[in-house]
Amino acid sequence: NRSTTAGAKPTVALVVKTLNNQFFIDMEAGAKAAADSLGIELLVQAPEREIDVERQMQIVENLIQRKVSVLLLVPNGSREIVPAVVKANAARIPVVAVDTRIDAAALTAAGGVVASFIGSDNEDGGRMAGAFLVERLAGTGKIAVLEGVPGHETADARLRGFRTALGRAPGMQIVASQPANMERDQAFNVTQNMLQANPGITALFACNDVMALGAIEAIAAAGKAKAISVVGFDAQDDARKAIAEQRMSATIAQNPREMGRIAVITAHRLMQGQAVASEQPVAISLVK
Amino acid sequence: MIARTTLRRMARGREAGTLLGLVLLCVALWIATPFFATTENLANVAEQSAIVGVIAIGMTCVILTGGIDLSVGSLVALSGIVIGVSLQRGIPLVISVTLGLLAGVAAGTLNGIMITLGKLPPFIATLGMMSVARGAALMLSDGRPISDFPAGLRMIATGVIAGIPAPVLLMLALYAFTWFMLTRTVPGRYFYAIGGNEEATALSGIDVRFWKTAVYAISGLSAGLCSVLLVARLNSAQPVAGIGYELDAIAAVVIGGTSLLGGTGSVIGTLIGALIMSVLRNGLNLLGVSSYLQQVAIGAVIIIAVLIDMALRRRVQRSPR
Amino acid sequence: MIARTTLRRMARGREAGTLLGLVLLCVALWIATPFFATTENLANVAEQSAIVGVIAIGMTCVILTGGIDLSVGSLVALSGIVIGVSLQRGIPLVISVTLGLLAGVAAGTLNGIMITLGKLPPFIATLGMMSVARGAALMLSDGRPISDFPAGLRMIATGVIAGIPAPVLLMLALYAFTWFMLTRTVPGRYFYAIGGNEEATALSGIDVRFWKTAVYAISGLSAGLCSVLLVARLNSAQPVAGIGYELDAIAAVVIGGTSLLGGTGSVIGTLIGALIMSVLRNGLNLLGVSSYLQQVAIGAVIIIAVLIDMALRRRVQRSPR
Amino acid sequence: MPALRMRGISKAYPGVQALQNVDLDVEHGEVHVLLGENGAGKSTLMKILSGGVPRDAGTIEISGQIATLSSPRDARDAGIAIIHQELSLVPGMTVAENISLGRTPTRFGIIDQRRLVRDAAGVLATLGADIDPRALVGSLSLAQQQLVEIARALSLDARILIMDEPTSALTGKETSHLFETIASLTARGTSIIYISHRLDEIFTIGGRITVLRDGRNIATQHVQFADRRELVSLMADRDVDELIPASTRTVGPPRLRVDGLTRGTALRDVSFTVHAGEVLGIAGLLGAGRTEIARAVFGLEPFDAGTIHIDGVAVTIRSPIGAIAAGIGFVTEDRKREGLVLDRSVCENISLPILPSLSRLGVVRTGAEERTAMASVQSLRIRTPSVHQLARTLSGGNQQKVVLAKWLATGARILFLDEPTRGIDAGAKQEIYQLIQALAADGVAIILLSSDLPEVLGLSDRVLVMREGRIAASFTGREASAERVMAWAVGA
Ligand SMILES: Nc1ncnc2c1ncn2[C@@H]1O[C@H](COP(=O)(O)OP(=O)(O)OP(=O)(O)O)[C@@H](O)[C@H]1O
Ligand SMILES: Nc1ncnc2c1ncn2[C@@H]1O[C@H](COP(=O)(O)OP(=O)(O)OP(=O)(O)O)[C@@H](O)[C@H]1O
Ligand SMILES: [Mg+2]
Ligand SMILES: [Mg+2]
Repeated sequence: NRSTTAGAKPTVALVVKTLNNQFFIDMEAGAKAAADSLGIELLVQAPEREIDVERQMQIVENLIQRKVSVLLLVPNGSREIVPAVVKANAARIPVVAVDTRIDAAALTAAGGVVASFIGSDNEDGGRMAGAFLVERLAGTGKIAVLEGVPGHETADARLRGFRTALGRAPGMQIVASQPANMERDQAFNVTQNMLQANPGITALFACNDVMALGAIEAIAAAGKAKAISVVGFDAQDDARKAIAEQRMSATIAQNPREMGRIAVITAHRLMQGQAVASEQPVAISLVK
Repeated sequence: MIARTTLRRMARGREAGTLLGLVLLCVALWIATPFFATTENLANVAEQSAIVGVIAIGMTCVILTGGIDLSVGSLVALSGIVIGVSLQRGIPLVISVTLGLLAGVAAGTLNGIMITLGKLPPFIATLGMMSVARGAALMLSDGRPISDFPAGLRMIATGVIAGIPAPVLLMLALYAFTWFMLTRTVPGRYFYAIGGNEEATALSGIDVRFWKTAVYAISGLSAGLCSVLLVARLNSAQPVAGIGYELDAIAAVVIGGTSLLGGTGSVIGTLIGALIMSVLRNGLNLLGVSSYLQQVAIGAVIIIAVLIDMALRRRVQRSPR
Repeated sequence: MIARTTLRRMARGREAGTLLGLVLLCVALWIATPFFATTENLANVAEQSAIVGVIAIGMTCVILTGGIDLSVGSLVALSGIVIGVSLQRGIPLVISVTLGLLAGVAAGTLNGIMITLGKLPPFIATLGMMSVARGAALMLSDGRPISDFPAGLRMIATGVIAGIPAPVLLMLALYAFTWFMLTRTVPGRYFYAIGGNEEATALSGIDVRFWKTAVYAISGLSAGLCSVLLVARLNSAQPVAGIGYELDAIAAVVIGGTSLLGGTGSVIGTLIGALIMSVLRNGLNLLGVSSYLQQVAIGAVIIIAVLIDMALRRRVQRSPR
Repeated sequence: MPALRMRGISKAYPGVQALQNVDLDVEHGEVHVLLGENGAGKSTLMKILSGGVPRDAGTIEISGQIATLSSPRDARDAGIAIIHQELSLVPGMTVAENISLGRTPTRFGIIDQRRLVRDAAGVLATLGADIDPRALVGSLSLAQQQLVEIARALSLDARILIMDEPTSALTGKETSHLFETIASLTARGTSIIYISHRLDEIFTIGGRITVLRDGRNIATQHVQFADRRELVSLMADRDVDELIPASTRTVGPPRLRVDGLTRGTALRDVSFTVHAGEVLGIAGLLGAGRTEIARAVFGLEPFDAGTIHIDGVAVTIRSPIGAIAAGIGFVTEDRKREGLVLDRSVCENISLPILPSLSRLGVVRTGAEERTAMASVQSLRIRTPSVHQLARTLSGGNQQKVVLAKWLATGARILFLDEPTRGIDAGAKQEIYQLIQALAADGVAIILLSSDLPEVLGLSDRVLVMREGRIAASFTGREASAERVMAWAVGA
């Protein structure tokens, strides 16, 4: 049986999208803290690239071989990861989805189950950011958008939300929307170029703080810091600092630490054979 | 007879070094963790090696001719999307898959034409194609993944024949075929000849342009086959699939002892190289190594594997023929 | 005299093709959008080309010797993090920056040693280093970016001298220096000779191992310099910085007409190549081209630029001098 | 009707009119000799005939039919085969595969290994070359590779067989075998176009002779009515004294002493001494080990046993750097692989080993560099539009001269010359012989490794004969004769 092969401590695996991203590092920190207090051994693994769902699938498969007790999973692809979840179920390892949902339809179709979902909705966050700008600019403005990696779900969800929010205010028009691949230096260049093409820009929304921080450097370099309000996403430390220094207007906080903490506690309950709620929402908030 | 020559070649040290590297790695992991040497896990590793393993086949042929193909990663995405879109349009499975493979072959052929007629360096032609094909895949799919494929396709990933996962069988079959093609048939020998001395090959009346174009078409085909495996595995075709696969494939080829200058190497070495890569990743996961340390380890092992290989080959070469 | 030879070389078509490509591109954009040909925007483009432009300098030297360096992207991240960590530890700016540059040089030297003493193919040695250095950068920084650097450092990015942005001046100075080094000094000649025929060069009593190691050290240094620019520009050192820079740099070098086989090419061509890349990206942003189409366009232009270059060079070679 | 009729062939390369309105007729079963100095255009003409290089103008008829010959394949289908002057083999493949390249025998699409090897062994046998058809070409010595190249051309059994300096790296034994083969081919009606700078060969096999100079026809005549001296002056457009000038040198103190040099089976207990101002000739058959000596002393190959003294002082040389520092120079036998950086200029090739001395604070003094190069180009009569011409574009012979120039520029006091006149025309040979004499006269110790026996005998103060890595015999220049040397070389 599992407990003997897995050694003294029960092992819980947390597989995130990538550990090159502050968001998941914070999630890891929250989870580690909880794990230590509960005396759980926590394995944290992630592919090098945030969009690499195949590699994430391999990691899950390998951790199933490792016979972990519970799998906490932040899927890189909410449908693509389903076969891996099914494999975990087959190995009688409970799966908990964190931050990003696992596609319900696909999961049931494949006969898989998820013990619980912990997280908040990116589309909501996008809507929140949009609403903030509508209010701040009193319903009229020229908006620039920094998209994420083309075809990348999280960023797309945030963008969808943002667009729906602006849809309600006819005076707000998106004059430029360009990808900067979630990278700071690309965001810098793209912003610089967008400012050239659209001198009248009054606000900028970036699908994550990394890009937002690149953007404010470019805007400052163009001497338009006063004229343009920048909104990011993720509420990274740097972003919070920038907001405090009024170089940036707002960002959306998803509180990854909390997600990590709740995830590990959930794992603990599952190991104890206790029931867990199938939905554990984590508060999302606007930081300004 | 075939077996004998293979053995002789191995003894001559072309694959021996790589094989030793793989064995050492396995032994180390076998000692380090109880989870590695289970039949289940080994099957799991083999299955995971199939994806890169299949592209590495075409890459081996390309590199043997002295070329390189950076576009395979994007071509995996492109032909996957073509399959997905065709199925959405209600085209039958078999035809859709054929279309997907054709997309890979067409893009590969285009690479070949740019290189032979356009006289472009392979690195540049395929770097361009890498970007173009990625863009095309994104446009075809509006950047969204395409999901839910018929069970028939899924079988390719999930099927098990005689206890061996279908992807592994497919990979092995392709390797066996390619090995035969490279060592026992005329086109195979032409690939070696072109890589060894293109001018001399042309002077002996061989249509170098044709065969070089063919080799990139083959690479496109193997990218297409890889994407079939991937789509079946993920039950989804993604426009962002396959990013960075080209480097993994090239690493597998070179770890396998094929020279980037062309003319020398073998596809069997490539298979071993691909296995080394996935055994390593598997082991690091089983050991629960931090994902930062993993990157360091992977880089280090690539280097060490080739170092061993080189050292061994020099030793063999020195000893009198 | 120096100027004359440059002109002669250009006339001989080594850079002419690339230059023509750049001019055509600029004219097209000038017609297509009013925002392109503004002094401010042109300054931007030049500034944006500095980042990749600087790594491409070291890459040119490496490729001239017939090698390649895939690790530069990761080295940019590593030396940036070294600078950041040192500053956090309260080490004075100048020393911190020196440490950052040294980190680049050390890693580059290690590349060189693996290639010369270890006899590793450059592709593999630097592919391994690419992964190792990235992992190291992530470990040093716990994966978190390091922010808020002293104004002194920021000046490197923000400073403007005689109306020209400081990064552009730095880049131009480095190019001028390298051009001189390659064409007028002994080491430069050795780099060309090694790339042209390593064996003959060794037989002529040149310490090929030393000079090959040196060239990778140079590449590491230029990665370090690039990271200084990047850190100053973003006011942040990131462990994930520089991903994919190696391909951009190599593209710039080859678009600039340097042969990946080594032995022929020029750093001036590389500068033009780097400019083509950033003019293109800038133009696509100004035109507001869809993100997917952008990738297609970038790939296509890389290919077309080199096609023009090749065609022109052949023409020039045919006509008697 | 002749087997081949070429009319008004012209070809221009950047800066050079390689061929201008050249005619050539070859009869069935004739050995037609092409003569000309380096750069006269012989190889270019033959490359055009074999479809390797497009012609600017001119027509070609083969047994009366107009032939386009736009590709190597065309030429082969028209029954034309060529032995290239510069070896064109695939090093990574076996001898057999190289010989059958492009015509690999197959059964049901699968390569017929047995027939492949059998056929190859057959052709090699007719040449009396004992080379394992399964050996990798890259592992063969230059001479062995040349035999493979010849075998490949023979295996095509063509109607017109072009031989561009086939013997340049061969010794007497293989050469005579080749001539027997040629005789039997012509008997069967095969026409042969033969290019060589070794005039005595021409008189043994030649039918008619066509002389080219600067890409133009100069004369065509039958070999019986030709005399050596006349031919040479026709080629050179000036009188050339073919006799090797008698040397009036005083041999100085020992400069290089090698004792018991041993390396595996390639070198076995080799000992010799060269004095200042002495020319030491070393003769031997293929693979006898001559090149190996040079490579070992020059620090390219580690050796198992043996000591080296220079000017009486024991030295250990681990690399060419050490060798050059010790005043040793080495003109290698394979100019393409070991001699030249083909894509750099003549000037840069010559200055390569001495760059530091031509530079100030690491900056090359281009003026001084060009002067050095120009001086060599003149003194060695190197045919090139300018010193900035790429080495690649020079004719074979002129490339060889550039290699020589490089080593002379280093001012080495001990000079290994491995096949120094390989592929070099009579006039240039003369100049090189005089050069060797002159160098010896001002005290350079010269070790001459050559397969050209007259050259060895004519130039050397002493002659060593090598066999299977051993020094089999030693003669003073006076004692040495072709018969005796060959007798010892073959071990009879
Ligand atoms: N690829 C090339 N590019 C430019 N010039 C060339 C090229 N090949 C030959 N030439 C020039 O054409 C002329 C004829 O060269 P070719 O090789 O035919 O001379 P050759 O008679 O064979 O001399 P050798 O006896 O030394 O072989 C020479 O001046 C040479 O420099
Ligand atoms: N590049 C090489 N690789 C392996 N073996 C070689 C090589 N060159 C020569 N040999 C072998 O070394 C021995 C001596 O060859 P070497 O070239 O010194 O003979 P040589 O007297 O110079 O004759 P030649 O130079 O005309 O071939 C022979 O057995 C030969 O086969
Ligand atoms: Mg010739
Ligand atoms: Mg020799």
